[in-house]
Amino acid sequence: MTDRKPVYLMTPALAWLTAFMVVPCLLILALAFFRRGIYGGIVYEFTLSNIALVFDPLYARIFLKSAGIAGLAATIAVVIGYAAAYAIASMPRKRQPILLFFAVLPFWSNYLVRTYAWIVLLNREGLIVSLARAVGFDGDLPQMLYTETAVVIGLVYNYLPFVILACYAPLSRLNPEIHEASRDLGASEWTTFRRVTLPMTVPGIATGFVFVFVLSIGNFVTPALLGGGQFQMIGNLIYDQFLTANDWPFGAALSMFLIAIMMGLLTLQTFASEKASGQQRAEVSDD
Amino acid sequence: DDLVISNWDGYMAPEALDSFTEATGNDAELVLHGTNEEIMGKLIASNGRGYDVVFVSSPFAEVLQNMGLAEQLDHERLPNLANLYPEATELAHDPGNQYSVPYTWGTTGLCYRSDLVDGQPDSWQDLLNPSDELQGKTTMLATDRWLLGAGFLAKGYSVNETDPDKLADVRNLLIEAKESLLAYDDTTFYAKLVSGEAELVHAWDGWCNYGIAENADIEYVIPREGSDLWVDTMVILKGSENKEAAYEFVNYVLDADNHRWASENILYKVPNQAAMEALDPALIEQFPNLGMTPDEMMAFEQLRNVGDAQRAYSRVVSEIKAAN
Amino acid sequence: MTNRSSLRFMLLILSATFAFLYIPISVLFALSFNASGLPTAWTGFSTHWYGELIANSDIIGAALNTLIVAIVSTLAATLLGTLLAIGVEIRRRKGRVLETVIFAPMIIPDIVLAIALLSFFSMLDFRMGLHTIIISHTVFNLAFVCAVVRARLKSFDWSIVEASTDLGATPPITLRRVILPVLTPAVVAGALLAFTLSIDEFIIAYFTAGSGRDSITLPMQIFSMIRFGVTPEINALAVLVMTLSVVALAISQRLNRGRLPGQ
Amino acid sequence: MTSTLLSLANIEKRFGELRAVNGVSLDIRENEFFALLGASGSGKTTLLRMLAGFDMPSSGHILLDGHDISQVPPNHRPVNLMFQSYALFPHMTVAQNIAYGLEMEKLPRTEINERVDEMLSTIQLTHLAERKPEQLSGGQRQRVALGRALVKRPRLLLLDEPLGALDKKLRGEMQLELKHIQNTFGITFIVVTHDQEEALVMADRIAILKDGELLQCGSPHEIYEYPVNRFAADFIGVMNFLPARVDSGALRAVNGSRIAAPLPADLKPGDNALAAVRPERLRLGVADADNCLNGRISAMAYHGLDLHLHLETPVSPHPVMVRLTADAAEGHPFSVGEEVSVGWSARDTRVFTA
Amino acid sequence: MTSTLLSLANIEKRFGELRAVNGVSLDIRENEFFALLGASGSGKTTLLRMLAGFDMPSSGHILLDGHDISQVPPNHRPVNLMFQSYALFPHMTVAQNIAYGLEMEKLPRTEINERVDEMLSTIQLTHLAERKPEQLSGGQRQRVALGRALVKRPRLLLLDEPLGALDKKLRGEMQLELKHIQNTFGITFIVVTHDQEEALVMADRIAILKDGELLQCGSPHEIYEYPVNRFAADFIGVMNFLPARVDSGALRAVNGSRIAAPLPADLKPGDNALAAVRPERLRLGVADADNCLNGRISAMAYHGLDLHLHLETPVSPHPVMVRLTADAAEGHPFSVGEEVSVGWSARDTRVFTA
Ligand SMILES: Nc1ncnc2c1ncn2[C@@H]1O[C@H](COP(=O)(O)OP(=O)(O)OP(=O)(O)O)[C@@H](O)[C@H]1O
Ligand SMILES: Nc1ncnc2c1ncn2[C@@H]1O[C@H](COP(=O)(O)OP(=O)(O)OP(=O)(O)O)[C@@H](O)[C@H]1O
Ligand SMILES: NCCCCNCCCN
Ligand SMILES: [Mg+2]
Ligand SMILES: [Mg+2]
Repeated sequence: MTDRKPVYLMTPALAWLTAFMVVPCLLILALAFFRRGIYGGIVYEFTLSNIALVFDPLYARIFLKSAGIAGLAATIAVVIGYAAAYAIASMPRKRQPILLFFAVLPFWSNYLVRTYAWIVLLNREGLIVSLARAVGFDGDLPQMLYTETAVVIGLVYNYLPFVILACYAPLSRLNPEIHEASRDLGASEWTTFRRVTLPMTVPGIATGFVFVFVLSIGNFVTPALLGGGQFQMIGNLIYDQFLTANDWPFGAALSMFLIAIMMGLLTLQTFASEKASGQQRAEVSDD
Repeated sequence: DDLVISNWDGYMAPEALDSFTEATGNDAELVLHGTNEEIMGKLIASNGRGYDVVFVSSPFAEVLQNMGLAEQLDHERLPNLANLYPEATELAHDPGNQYSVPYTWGTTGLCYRSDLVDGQPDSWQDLLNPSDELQGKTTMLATDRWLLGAGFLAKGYSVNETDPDKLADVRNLLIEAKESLLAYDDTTFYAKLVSGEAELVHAWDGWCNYGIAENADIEYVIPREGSDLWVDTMVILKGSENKEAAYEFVNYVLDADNHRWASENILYKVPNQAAMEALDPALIEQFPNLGMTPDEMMAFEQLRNVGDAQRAYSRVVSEIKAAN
Repeated sequence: MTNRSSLRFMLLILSATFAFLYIPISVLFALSFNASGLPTAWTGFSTHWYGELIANSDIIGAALNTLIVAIVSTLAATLLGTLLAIGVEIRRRKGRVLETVIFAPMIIPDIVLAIALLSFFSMLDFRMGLHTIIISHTVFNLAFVCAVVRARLKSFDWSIVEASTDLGATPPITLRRVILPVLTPAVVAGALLAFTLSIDEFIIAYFTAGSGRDSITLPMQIFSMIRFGVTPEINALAVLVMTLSVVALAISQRLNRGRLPGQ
Repeated sequence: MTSTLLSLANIEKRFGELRAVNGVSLDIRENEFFALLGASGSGKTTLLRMLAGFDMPSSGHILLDGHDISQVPPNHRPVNLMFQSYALFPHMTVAQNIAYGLEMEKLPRTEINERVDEMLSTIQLTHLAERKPEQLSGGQRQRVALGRALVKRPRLLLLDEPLGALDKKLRGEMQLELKHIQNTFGITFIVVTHDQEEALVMADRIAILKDGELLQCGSPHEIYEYPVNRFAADFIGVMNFLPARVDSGALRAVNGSRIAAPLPADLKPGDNALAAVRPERLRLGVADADNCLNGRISAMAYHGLDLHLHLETPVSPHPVMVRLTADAAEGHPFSVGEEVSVGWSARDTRVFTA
Repeated sequence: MTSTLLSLANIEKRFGELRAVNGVSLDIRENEFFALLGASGSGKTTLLRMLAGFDMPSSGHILLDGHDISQVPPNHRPVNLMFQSYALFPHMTVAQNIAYGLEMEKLPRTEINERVDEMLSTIQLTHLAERKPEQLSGGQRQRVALGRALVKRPRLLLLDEPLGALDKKLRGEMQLELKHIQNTFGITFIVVTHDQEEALVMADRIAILKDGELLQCGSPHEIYEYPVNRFAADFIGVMNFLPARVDSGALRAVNGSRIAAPLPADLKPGDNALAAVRPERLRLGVADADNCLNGRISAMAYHGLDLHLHLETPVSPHPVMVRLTADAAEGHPFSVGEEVSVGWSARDTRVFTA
């Protein structure tokens, strides 16, 4: 019976995913093995050339570059977001939902609106520069907008609440006595954090990191607006294949590549976070 | 069912649909697309269903035709085609308006702040290899065909060039140009000019006019190496279930008054002789590029669907964007 | 954790984070009241743009559509995703895992999912509209909810589930009366996340929307307006949305005083 | 009244390599108070979990009223478990925790309230009915766990260390209450306890587990007085062991002195053996004792009601323990180093193979 | 060796309305083994938590070596606490849990490993060193918690029910080990236990808490033999209480019979009083007893080493309990309903105000 239960909890979601994700996506991704027609469209003729093309160093470079930006954004977001989630979780319990609410509220405006607000802040004639001028600074300020930094700021900003939410979940009910036990054994707050709280909340951190990473690597609005279109994320590349170049087979091949790599990373992450958080298979069943 | 029309935002007179309804009795709905690519993707994935008339740039109209999604036009039902300039009925992408009707046309050139830029820029090199004062104050269009177009024109190649060596030349040129660029931008470049963030931008003529409207110091110039001739078209979809009304709509747009009215609202040239002749001269004064004649424009090559070479184009653009 | 200096440190972190979160918001707040509407200069206080907004039925309609999509897909995704997370964790504890399908919706590039769904729907001759956006948003939202809830479940005390079963509860009752209440903070976090994702999502919504105006969402509307930059009405709308959210929260607080989600 | 309620047939539970429960067969009778004793880690909790239905035996069968219940889910077994770790619902108050099981039975609200109130007063937590578990002391939590299981009045109640965190006073009261509930409602109890006295006093029968195996099962008197082997003898109560050898029908201690004792049949001359006698069976002086022993007091411990002497003797490498009543002790002002003689009778001596 | 290590001056801890600890003043001496006894919920854990530094007293002071440590954070107090709920680190193995505190002291790795190994063998978990807590039995977890605190060898070690989940055998061994560690390393222990025997045997001094207040503090003998009031007498061990009245210098039971006992000075004629005598002080027969009592056996309980008789008597509404050694019991084959006479001496009688 304990065997049947998880299945029927999962069935609705799995059915949903099968109908509205697995089947449609397989149909599209299968195109990776066919040829692009001269004017776009698909010629149903088996080929591995699209797959082969993915391994061109150019795409590897783009992949690494966007993974670098996404990784940096995810790392920064995780640091800030975890700290904020930790702070929220250490506030009186009845305040916590309100704090969470206000942490996500800005993100119920609109992505473009927020991104433009950053443009207003960061541009050469923008608020930050004006402010610096107003307080008497008249040196040259480095170009902030249309740089990688701006892209990272934009990504961190927009995905920060997701990290806060992901980290808050496991932090919300940590047993305080475990924290106390560590203090009692001579650990400072910081050491306790590093050796006890942090490892126990690795699942939340990993989840938050994954959120920012996958959302960033597929983002094209922020690189376009805050990066001045000078940085190409892998998501952008895929988008271009499907829409601009009308090259679905290659878009599908790139997508498969991206999905495969991310799956690999995620499996690693699950594995690592389970090790770190002390989760283990509770028993070795004999079946 | 309502007639469903997809167009860019602000690319028709705001009341155009109401007056169409009033004039023809057909209910119509306007939905918006941000880019050619969006609406193309949507049409291809849905096999051309759901829309009756779409506004797309000419290479995309060609794709719709190639994929068999565009309606073969019955000229009988479009009497107002007669209002078009003769040149506009023989455009390279669709001679004889078999499946598309030109809505607007124009050139791609340089839009700049005459009060900030020294002298009058007159070459693509002024954009690609700007003077010291202009370093970091230029933008280029981000869409692949127009981005490459600037390079092709600077090099004196065809804007539809497919020779790999020439493509490589252009790639190198554009990668170098990237150094001095503020950003790639094909949506808000005029605003950057207005705010002064940018001083010289790669622009479509009509869109430069939006800048001129806000700041009279902004000017438009076609570099001496030339421009492309871009054409935005109306396509009736084969899958349309309201063909009657769709024809009526296209015909309605081609009406001299209506098309003029559109031009005055959106500040783009329309290929409608009757409309252009009736255009308010004051407008041409304020926005000189509205005064360009079909004759002058026909000197320029149109962007065409390049078939398999599209793969190479995409790759080159990726190389440019990935360069640092 | 409760000593005073660390509390002060926590407050410091919170203030800094909230400052970061709200600085751009205050900018657009200010812009929405700027008479000229241009970000370049302050030309005086005006509620003009709010008037424009109210008069713009396209934007208001799109905003309402977005709200419908976000709410319905959040509810569906929260339900499906939470159950999925619980099921997966129970199963994982028994040693078998099927992670891939569950991660996939997060990783699949938006454009692939968008095109795949549209092709799929039109292949089946599915009528498209708000409902197809909702279906599609539920796909990725449920994966995000599932991930958040799972992060919490890793430190869940499963013995209370056994206790509940032992006391005679059927699995659905245990779910409703024990697992879900204890998971509430995580479920609320997951729902907030789903709502936030949905409210901003553009590509998938664009492709799975019907062709009429009645399934245009706010991001679709705004993205298509991008060539004019962000117009001040949109700033006004953003401010309005946030204000209404706060008002709604305050009212719900008042209605069930002291009883908050997550308690 | 002695019909069998529960039968365990050759139950085994493996965790990887480890056999936590290893071939246990056992019958529990209707309305019996059955105690499980065993060292920490001997498999007691694991056994209870299988009875409650949370773990499947790796092999073997569990019959309730003669029906195999291995496949019956926990919520359909007329069996309740009080968890060693309490497993209280953190989001419910004390009263809600206790009411939960009754609500599952869909009893009318008034009856639920009545029984919850009754149980609260039984476990003496009426004043804390509205508290959440995290605001309770350890013993209070344990009582909630106990109350939550008891209030269901199942046919078979499994209690994993039900009174371990309670002070003696309260434990005594709770023990009485358990007995009372058992009699009133005819519930069969299986109780894990590490408190042997509790087991000896309360249980009808006791089972001793060792490393997952059933060592001995019997009445408290049997277990205490006739342990089956050295381990059982040592595990329950205190036992003095004297190494010995069987020598032509008699038992001889290491110093050669004879130990009068009933010899088990399976001991042959030349075998090594252990003579065992409980400390309370040793008396001061050797008058009419079958066995006697001289020793030097190496330590003394005051236990309130009695005094323990540790004697160094020539017959054992370990000190021999003597338990004197306070009464007896007060007659002699003992001091460490003093020599004393003690005696005991043959029938108080048990002999095990070494 | 009797210098004061820790002084509590009027410590109070409130949770809202509740005074969990209420004006406790206490001195703990260097190297002392101090036991805290008290009913469930009496404030024992709360007191330890204040000593460890997790909770601030609502008022009062804690002095260690004469210095007020109220503001010293837990990690800078030379004090360790073993938690009643264990609070093991779920993500660390048994060995890592134990090593943690030593790593905090930045000891060299080799020394850490050595001490961890040693501790693992002390707590008999060497074979489970690599397990995670969730794979341990209740008693095994408790031992890890104990080992983790012990291995630090602090000046003051606070143990909250350190042996509560262990079987008697292991508990005995652990008790010896605790004593041994205390002697070897000169650690001061404060142990919360609900096992009175443990407290009586091991502690140098015992404090009894009741509802957050300190009731009595003294040596085990003092506490057992001279409880300060009825509650203390009742709490430790078993006590028979006989209601009585002071009547011109003598004490009279409810049936008018005289009770020979030393009278406390503060009792005046006419006062209500309680005479108290421990069950093991009652002897069969009345030969040379100062007090005697006839009763009918209402219940008998076999406790392994002794036999408890419950007598219905005319002097008390509650049954009077008599504790006979197995030896004494085997002489008489008692049966329920039988009439017996018991006697006890005046010096074994305590008198409390009612
Ligand atoms: N966080 C809290 N909030 C409110 N009351 C509490 C809290 N912690 C403890 N109490 C109450 O304080 C009193 C003392 O609790 P404490 O844990 O000190 O008892 P204890 O003597 O350790 O009992 P036990 O032997 O059962 O562990 C109890 O009545 C308990 O319910
Ligand atoms: N999930 C598990 N995985 C691996 N081993 C386990 C697991 N649970 C229990 N064990 C092991 O099985 C053995 C029996 O455990 P069990 O909990 O039944 O002991 P117990 O008799 O209840 O002990 P205690 O009196 O200490 O509670 C122990 O050695 C324990 O370490
Ligand atoms: N891979 C699918 C993720 C969908 C989430 N898109 C959200 C976009 C927010 N701007
Ligand atoms: Mg156990
Ligand atoms: Mg306690």
